[in-house]
Amino acid sequence: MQTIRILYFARLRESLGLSDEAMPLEEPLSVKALMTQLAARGDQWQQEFDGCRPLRAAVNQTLVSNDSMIRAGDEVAFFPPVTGG
Amino acid sequence: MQTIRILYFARLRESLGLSDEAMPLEEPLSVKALMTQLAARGDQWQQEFDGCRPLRAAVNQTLVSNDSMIRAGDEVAFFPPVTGG
Amino acid sequence: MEVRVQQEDFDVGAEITRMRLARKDTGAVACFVGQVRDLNEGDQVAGMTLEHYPGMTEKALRNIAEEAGRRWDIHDALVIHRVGSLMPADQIVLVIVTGAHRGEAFAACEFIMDYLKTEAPFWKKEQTDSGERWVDAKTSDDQARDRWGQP
Amino acid sequence: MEVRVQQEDFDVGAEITRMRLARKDTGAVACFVGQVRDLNEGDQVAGMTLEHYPGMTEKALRNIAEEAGRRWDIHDALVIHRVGSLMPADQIVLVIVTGAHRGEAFAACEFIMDYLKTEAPFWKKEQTDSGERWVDAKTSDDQARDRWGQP
Repeated sequence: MQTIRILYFARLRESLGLSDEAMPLEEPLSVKALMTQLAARGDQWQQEFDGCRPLRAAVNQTLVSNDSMIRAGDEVAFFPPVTGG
Repeated sequence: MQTIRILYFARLRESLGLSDEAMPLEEPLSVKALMTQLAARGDQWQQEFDGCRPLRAAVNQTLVSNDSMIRAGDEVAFFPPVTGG
Repeated sequence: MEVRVQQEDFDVGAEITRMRLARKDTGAVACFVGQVRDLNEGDQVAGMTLEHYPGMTEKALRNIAEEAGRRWDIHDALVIHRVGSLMPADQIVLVIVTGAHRGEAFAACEFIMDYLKTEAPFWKKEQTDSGERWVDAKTSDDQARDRWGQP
Repeated sequence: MEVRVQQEDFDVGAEITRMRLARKDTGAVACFVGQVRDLNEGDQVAGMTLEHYPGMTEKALRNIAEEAGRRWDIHDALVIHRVGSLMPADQIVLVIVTGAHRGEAFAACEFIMDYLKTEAPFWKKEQTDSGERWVDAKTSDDQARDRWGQP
């Protein structure tokens, strides 16, 4: 079965209580579509992925926009706007 | 007798063969007028003060324009554009 | 171009000396050091933890440094960013850019900092009198980055 | 604000550490180091002599640093400029600016360098293969200064 790996950082990692997971992926989908799936898990998932809180996504360790496509084998990461430096 | 002190730096100091001198000053005169007097000494003085070569002037250790006035007791300095840093 | 992500502190003087002496045609070294302030948003900060995204962090910093090298005629750039637990007055980040002339070294150094602040995956969590909190991103940082136009 | 004009070399690392630790609300340190290049205008440079106007030099540097302090919200600024005989790879000038935030520290640091280059009475004489020569001022330095508008 083909999968993607999803990583959560900082506030998301704490609020979801999860730092990473594997998810089956039948066919390519957009970042936006994945966020909708995650929001459908309800509770804190809905809160984090309903589009109200600022959120950034990276695919294979590169920042992407929400209409970027995710393919099997990809590493997807969600996190708040960065605050280093 | 009232005087001013005149200093020469860098290329000017070398070309004039002089680092400083005292000059009598009857009444206030402009930097431009002093430059004309110095140019009248001829030879390298004319060359340095005829207005063709880039030249900067300071009165009492502050950069000034050529129409600034010089008064008895002032320290006047002439030098090429600066090249530090 | 060199980037390092590490828990350990760094020696600013040693890094500057090493980089400026690497090339005899280097005339300018622009440098930035960031340190942990004891106060943020009006609260006393007792310490902070810097989380990052291992792998992507190095890649993002390298991309930013290389983009600076494409935009300006510089000799080299170094970026060091610390992660883990830090205390007020601890050094967080170091950027050094060398070049023949100061204008390009300054611009590249500030560009790297502005992009690092908005594109490199680091997150600060502060320990304050009123408890722990994730630091919010600042819109002024986005504006600082946007001055430079699209890479 | 502190300015020093001296023959001796300076310790960049020690000065940065001292300045950044002076205030616990300092978050940003912008710094510039200038060094003698081995090549100028296509000629090999064996060494140089830096002449200055004692008294006016310190006054000019102090004015520039204080003007930077009026224009930007910074914590402190240090300017060290060497005079006398220097060799390639020797340090010439150091500017350090501390502040709460990087944007103002960077701007003040670059402002000080741009004004120093055009207003502070230093003159370089280079020893090259083709003999000794006074270095010519660059119009690009005037342009860099003019970006900042009138003080």
